[in-house]
Amino acid sequence: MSNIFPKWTNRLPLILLVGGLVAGACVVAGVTYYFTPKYTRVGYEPIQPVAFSHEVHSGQMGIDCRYCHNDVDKSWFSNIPSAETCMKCHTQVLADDPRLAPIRESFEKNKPLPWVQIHKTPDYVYFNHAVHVNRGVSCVSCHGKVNEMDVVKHSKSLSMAFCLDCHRNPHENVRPQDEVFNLNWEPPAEWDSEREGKGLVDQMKIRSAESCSSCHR
Amino acid sequence: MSKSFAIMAEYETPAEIMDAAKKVHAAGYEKWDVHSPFPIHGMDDAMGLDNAKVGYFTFFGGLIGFTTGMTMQYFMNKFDYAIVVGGKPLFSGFFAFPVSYELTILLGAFGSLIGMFVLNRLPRHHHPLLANERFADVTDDKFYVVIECDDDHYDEQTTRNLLEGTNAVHIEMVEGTE
Amino acid sequence: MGDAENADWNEREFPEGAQELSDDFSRRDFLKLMGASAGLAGAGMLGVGCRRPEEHIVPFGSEQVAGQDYVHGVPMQFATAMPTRTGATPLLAVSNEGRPTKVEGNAKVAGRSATDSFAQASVLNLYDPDRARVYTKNDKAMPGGKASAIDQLKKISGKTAFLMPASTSPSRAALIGKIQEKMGENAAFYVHEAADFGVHARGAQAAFGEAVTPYWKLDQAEVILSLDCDFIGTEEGSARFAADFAKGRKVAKQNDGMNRLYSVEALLTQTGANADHRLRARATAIPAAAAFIAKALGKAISVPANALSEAQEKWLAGAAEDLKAHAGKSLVVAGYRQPESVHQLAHIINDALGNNGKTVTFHKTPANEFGSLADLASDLGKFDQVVNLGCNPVYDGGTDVDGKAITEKTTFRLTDYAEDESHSVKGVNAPRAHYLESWSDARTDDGTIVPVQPLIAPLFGAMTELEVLAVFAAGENTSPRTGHEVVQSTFTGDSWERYLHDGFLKDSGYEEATELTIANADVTVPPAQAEGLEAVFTLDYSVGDGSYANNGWCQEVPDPITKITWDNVLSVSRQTAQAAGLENGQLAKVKVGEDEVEGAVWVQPGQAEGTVGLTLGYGRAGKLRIANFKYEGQAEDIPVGGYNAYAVRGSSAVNVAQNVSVESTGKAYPLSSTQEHWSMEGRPIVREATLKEFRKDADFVDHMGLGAHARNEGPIYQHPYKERPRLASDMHQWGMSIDLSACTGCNACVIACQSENNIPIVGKDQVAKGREMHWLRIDRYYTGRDHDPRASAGFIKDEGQNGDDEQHTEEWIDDPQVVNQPMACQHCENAPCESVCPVNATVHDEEGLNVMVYNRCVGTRYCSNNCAWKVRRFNFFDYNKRPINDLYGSTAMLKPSILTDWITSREKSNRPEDEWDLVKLAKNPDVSVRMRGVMEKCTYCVQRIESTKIIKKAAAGMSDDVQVVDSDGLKTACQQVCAAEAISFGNLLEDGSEVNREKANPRNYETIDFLDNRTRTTYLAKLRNPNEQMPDAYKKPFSTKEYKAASGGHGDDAHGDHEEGSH
Amino acid sequence: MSEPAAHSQVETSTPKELVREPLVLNNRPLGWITNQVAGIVEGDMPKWWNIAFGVSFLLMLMSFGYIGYLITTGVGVWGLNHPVAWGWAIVNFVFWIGIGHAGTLISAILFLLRQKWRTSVNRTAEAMTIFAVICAGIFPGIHVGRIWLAWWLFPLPNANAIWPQFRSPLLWDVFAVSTYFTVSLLFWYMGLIPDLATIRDRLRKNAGQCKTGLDKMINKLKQFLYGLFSMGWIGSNRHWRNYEKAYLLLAGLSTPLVLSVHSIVSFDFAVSQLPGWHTTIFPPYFVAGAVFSGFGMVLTLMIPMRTIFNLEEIITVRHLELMCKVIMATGTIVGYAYGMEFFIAWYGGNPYELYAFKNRAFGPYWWSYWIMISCNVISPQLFWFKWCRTSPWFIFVVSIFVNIGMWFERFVIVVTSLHRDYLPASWGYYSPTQVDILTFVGTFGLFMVLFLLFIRYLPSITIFEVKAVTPQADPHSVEGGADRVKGGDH
Repeated sequence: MSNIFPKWTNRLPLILLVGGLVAGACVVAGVTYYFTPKYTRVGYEPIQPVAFSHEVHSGQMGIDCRYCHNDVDKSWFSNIPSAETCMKCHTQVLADDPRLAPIRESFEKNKPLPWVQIHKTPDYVYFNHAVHVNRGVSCVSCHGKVNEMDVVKHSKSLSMAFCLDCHRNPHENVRPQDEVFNLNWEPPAEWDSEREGKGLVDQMKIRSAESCSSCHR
Repeated sequence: MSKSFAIMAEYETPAEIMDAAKKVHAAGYEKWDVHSPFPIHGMDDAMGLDNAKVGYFTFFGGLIGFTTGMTMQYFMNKFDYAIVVGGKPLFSGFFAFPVSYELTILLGAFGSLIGMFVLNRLPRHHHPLLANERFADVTDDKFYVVIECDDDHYDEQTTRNLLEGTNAVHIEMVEGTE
Repeated sequence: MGDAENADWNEREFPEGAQELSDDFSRRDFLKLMGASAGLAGAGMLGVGCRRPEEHIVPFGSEQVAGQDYVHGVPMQFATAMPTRTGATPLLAVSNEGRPTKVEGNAKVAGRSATDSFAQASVLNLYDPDRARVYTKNDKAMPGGKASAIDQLKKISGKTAFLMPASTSPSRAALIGKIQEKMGENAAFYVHEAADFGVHARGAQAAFGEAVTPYWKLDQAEVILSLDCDFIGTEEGSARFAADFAKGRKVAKQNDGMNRLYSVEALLTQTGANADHRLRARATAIPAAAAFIAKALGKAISVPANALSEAQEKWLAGAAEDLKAHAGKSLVVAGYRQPESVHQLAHIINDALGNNGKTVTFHKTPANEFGSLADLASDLGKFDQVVNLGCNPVYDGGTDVDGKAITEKTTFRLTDYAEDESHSVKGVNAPRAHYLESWSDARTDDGTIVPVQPLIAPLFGAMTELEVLAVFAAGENTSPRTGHEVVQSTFTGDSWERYLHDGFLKDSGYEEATELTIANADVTVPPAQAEGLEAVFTLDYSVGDGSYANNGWCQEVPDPITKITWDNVLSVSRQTAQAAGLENGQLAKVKVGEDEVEGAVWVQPGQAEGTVGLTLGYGRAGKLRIANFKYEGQAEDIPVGGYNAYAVRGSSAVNVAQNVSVESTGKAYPLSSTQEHWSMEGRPIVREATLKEFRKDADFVDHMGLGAHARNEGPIYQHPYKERPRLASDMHQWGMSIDLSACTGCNACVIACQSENNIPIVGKDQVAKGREMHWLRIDRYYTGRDHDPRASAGFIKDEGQNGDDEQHTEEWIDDPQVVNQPMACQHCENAPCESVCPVNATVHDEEGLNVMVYNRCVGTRYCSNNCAWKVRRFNFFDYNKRPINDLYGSTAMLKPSILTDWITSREKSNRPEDEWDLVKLAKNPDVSVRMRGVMEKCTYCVQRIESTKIIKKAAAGMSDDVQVVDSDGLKTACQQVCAAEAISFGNLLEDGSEVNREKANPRNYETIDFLDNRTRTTYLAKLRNPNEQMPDAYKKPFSTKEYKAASGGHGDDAHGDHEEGSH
Repeated sequence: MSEPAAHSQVETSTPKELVREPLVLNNRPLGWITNQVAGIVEGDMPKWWNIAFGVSFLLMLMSFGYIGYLITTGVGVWGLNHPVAWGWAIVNFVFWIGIGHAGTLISAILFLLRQKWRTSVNRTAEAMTIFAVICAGIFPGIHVGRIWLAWWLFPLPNANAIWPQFRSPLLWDVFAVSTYFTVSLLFWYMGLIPDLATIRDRLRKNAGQCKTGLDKMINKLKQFLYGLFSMGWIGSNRHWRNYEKAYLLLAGLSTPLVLSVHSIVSFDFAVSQLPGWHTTIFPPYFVAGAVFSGFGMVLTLMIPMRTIFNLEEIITVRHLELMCKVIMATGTIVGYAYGMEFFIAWYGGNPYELYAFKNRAFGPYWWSYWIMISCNVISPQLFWFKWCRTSPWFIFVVSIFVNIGMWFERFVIVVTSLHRDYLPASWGYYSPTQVDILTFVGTFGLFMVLFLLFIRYLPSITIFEVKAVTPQADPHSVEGGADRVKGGDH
């Protein structure tokens, strides 16, 4: 009457133990990457109703962000321009280019264009553009180098951890106010965030709070 | 005939097997063991075994538990994201103690169990004794002394004579490999 | 900002797929952009690799569509006004994304940002799903909306009667003048209001012989006698009266003066609750009381025999003495329920005391030349048709008036609701515009002309009163003017834009009449009814005359006196109840004459014997889902929505009725009240003292309560603010102080908080279960003279359907004192709720706020258990997205559609489609709307704090001028609306801030001080100003005596202070 | 019951009253013990087992149905309100956790105290612990408002970079209850290993008798399963040495664990600032109450089980009597604690505390208070009388009262302190709804389902431990064969 369990089963526990550890590590790594906004949001590049290129407008022609997003320094919401703003130039430039047909049609009929939203914080988060943009935080910190994007891409994770990093050490992301809309601005050589950055923070009395009431209410 | 694994003697009462064990131990065998349905008081000394080392696993398990508990709470509530809560300190031994205490016991318990399994080299689902007919009563009311053949003191005849000198009711060879 | 009505808001498609209103006829013409945070995205985890559903940002069609300075996301304020019966409340309405969400008082006009509770609740009436949405003719929908209604109006000819609600609008007067010119005899005008406040003007006219209206200045008076005049509660203009009265109650230093209020009344009203001396008298005995006072001041007035008891006469003599001692600095006021003769006597007494011109002035107001509803009913035969501009004669006309006949003859009616009592299938029914969507103007109580400016194009294309009258006033072939044109034409000031911007026309008040002399001094008062029951009809504190009955906020706000929600009651005194065999909380049949109605009995402390209080405004009929709210499992025989007091009331002139009988039907009636226990059990929660006691010992508050005994060696560990200073803000630490002397308990703050913070209503049965969601509640305790709380039954064993039943049977409630305490989150520095939350959902921020993070809360509810004040509110159900009359039934297990809806779109609600779209508009986008399973509480209006800080920081740019101080105008919603300015909130780090001044007052104390929670909300003890000579004088307020009795009689003056005042 | 034939020498001279009752009556041989206990598992169950299992299974499904309804609708389906935000769910949680503690006490503390009588009851008690903790574990899970986010209670890293808050006793609960469940499971499983091996070997022995193919296949499958879980146990004495040491260490760890778990459960109330909750007597008072209700449940289960499976000779009346003594002791401790709370409230001079306790006895919930007092303080005093301690049906009735009383004690603590605390304006009244009641009744179904499965598939008495305490196992006693060894040296 032989053994129920074959001989090799004696080595099984060791195999299971080691295998289990390795598999567990892989799952944890997978979840921490794939399940968090670092993956689910970054790289999101939807097709827009009109192939508007920031690279051309803001990069090459150097149009200031506030020309189209004119309320960014007045409200929590940075508005998307209506077709009328586009038509200020495009009545002359590329007046009959087929790619701009939806813009022209939207302008005549006052029917707004449904742009596809890329950067969106959850409903329970109250992000405010005005207080950041007026206080030395540039668009590039959160939206990345938009002036080099032909199609706008979700470049930063915009997760809570992302916001907290900046709120915890604002001196690394603060820049002089007049450089806020200059997306190509790099801190000059002798710029040391500990010295100049902290200097700006103290001078402007920046209190970027870590506490919940700054974003949640 | 396949190589036999060990010689096995069967006894009916704990006293008899205690006596047999003393004799086998006195004869200087190393790779042998006593099998009984329940732990027999005093058998360890009869077999000349020293104190069990499971305690070290438990101790280190508990130590790891306590340190993880304390450092986890310190890291989470004071170091990584310090939040003001209830006017209470960001970290204090008092409120951190219950969780660390529980982790000490948890990892201590795991330590003991894993220590026992590791030291006994269990789980071993395949063993020659498990295929032996008579050996099935070890978990009922019979007691067995098993001396492995590849013990250097083992000799076909002398070992059998030694066992016949005890009150063994039955002696037989156990077939199968390790 | 130009007038909103012309701007052609382009209809936007909400990215989240918000739906068009279900009715195909409705036209929704307003701006709704992304950002209305309608639902809380609950699910935290995403599937691997898949992204959030694609969403769209939709800009405007073109720039000028939005109007020059419209910035999406920045709320805008427009000056407007809410017309009331005898005037208007000037308002600043906050418009979020093109829709009004909150109203505040216009400080430039009224001198304060406060309003009454009705103004705050009026915003919800705009979004009432039961509003009329469709123009109908002979009960069939009439396509073409307003234009076709105007054509129908043009066809009207022959003798026409106009039935209109009361209004002080100059434009309306002008239009009426034109119509009278044009139609002459063919047009007759009648004004009807459920409660007739014209008695004040008629009384003054009778006394002085000139058409004048009294204008009380309570802040000038040191002694006030109220003859059944509830100037804090139901009188018109109560916000101004409460503000002026409260100025006299605030005492900062020991030698500050304080006014004194005497009140003679039948029911326990808010004014009686705040009185220093209160006399319970039958409503019919009050004219005799007025006569007694006049006689005591030497006037030749005859007092009806045996109308007043001997004790009452002693009380009145004492009051007269005090009035005489404060000649020129006192005031006697008569209430709207009292007959003209009492008002005449009041003016005579004020004249005798030399008060006229000092504490009361008189304005020349046009006499009222319109007939009443009774007049219309009597000469109805003369008219070919009736045009009804917004009255509801069938409901509140009264039994003497045949409302049905009037509606038969009505060919055109401006109707609030799709179907209410006076709905007639014949003729044209046009939706009536809410004041926030209509053009009009009005005059405040001192005559200033204020514009009523729409915030939004009419939701359902509704019409205003002026537009209807404009059709009749228009010339033969000229097209009728729009409301905007009418108002602009009657505007006589210099700059129309400034008039709209400021919200009033400078010095356009009534002309003041000086040198008034009493025309006829002999006044005969009606005799009192000594035996039998009398019925007193009163307006309701929550739903007014019934016009707010379908308003969820009003139905659910607890009545300031009875704390009952969703119902009205028959209030009787303890002895009357025992005599008539009435049980508390049982249905009883009231017979007045031959009309009868069934209502729930409520034994009311402080009510006069032999009187039954009937509250108007309930028992509505018609399709009104809130007024006739039926909760799940409501028994069939239980009447819905309270009883209709109008069914036993003759007409709007009848306020007191004789030969009344009440007998119990034995059936229980489920009343849902938010506070079931009356006694404070001798606990030093509300601490009181008399002015004399305060002058003797300024820190009397510190000798009360366990705090006085607990030695304070300080904590055994450092507060995290000190342990790591970076966690504490060095610029802002918020605090609040509530002055209990000034607070009158008027509920305006409760509704303002509900409107500002998107607090849902929960329904009658959920309130009965104790699940109302108000973040701010006003605790009203009764304290009895010589009442030892330990002996009273309330202490030992009482429970039952209406909470504590036995307290209704104890003597001490007959003549109680009332204390009010607004109670909300105290924002403790050592917050007990924070240390027990396992997931960091409620934590302390660096500015001293106890922050409740809705998206982090998992709902263990331990924080609510550990809060000593029990001010946290839990979303037991999804009160926002699920129908509140089907909370138990609307579950995915019974209705799988709920699950599929949730998966497809988080915004989709399970409430009836039309209800969800509209109710969502009233929400404030700056505050998250909470889902079920989440705890919520007062946040010190953190959204206002944050927006003020953000505005200041954005403006500061690179500079460091970022500290918010009082001058930045940061006010919490309750502080802003409080007429008595009892609530002060501000930055504790700004020395000299208003809140620091209040907290420096010696009367400052924490409610439960010995727990060392260190609350940021502290209270100023309540002071009473009794007159020793009065028979019902008291050396100590009753609550202090109860506190001494409950704590075994020890305390600082244990050596027995004997009471010399007799009972 | 015949007088046992011979005692081991050491006890012959002791007076009759002090003679210890033998732990296994009638001096049964080792083989008999194995047959008696393992026989239950091999034979097919009596008919009543299927009925009992069916009924319990239905109760369990009802409970899960109500839990589904609760989760999809909202916590409002319970009777909770402001101020009473905790109700039956938390009462049931503490009740079930309390019942669990007897198992650990018997297996760990009595092991350390060398109480030999524990051997025949400890496995059933430990099984009861694990099933009670399973029932208890349901309630903290379903009583939170948003159960789909309850994973935030565990210190797992997340994209929001925010951690749980360790000052909260609810978080201590998470660790305490999960540790308690895991350690009890380990302890129970370790005790099972030798007995699983016993069953494995018996299956191997009577594999031959299986006639039909199906019986053979079932026998092989059973052998595989029992074999798998017995970890290849062969009763080697070298293994016994480590096994005994590990068992001792686990018992040593479980004793402080059981005391700490119910102390932490009592911290849920003691750490708050409510009058009636914020008292330092709570930890010992709760632990005593837990042991008290735990032994109540052990007796409630053991007494019918020993008669149905005629194990009277292994679970003797002496065992029942000893357990009654423990109940009497812990019941008196609990009674003392009630009195002490009143005294401290009066002596402390804090009016809020004093009112809280007066309100318990005479307030709206007076009936629950007096049920608690009569069941917890008066009924155990009956065990002063020998007859009461030794007639099983009477003990069974009292054990039921004990658990009723302990449920009401938790109800009194949770609800009466919540419904009336500091501000009279926020006082309220709580009454349970049908969902409250039937979910709780359903958890008894779940408990019985698990317990019946345990009886069906696992040996309900630790065979090897019972054997170890019989005289036959003592190598120095006559029954142990001491006389057979020629010239055996002692």
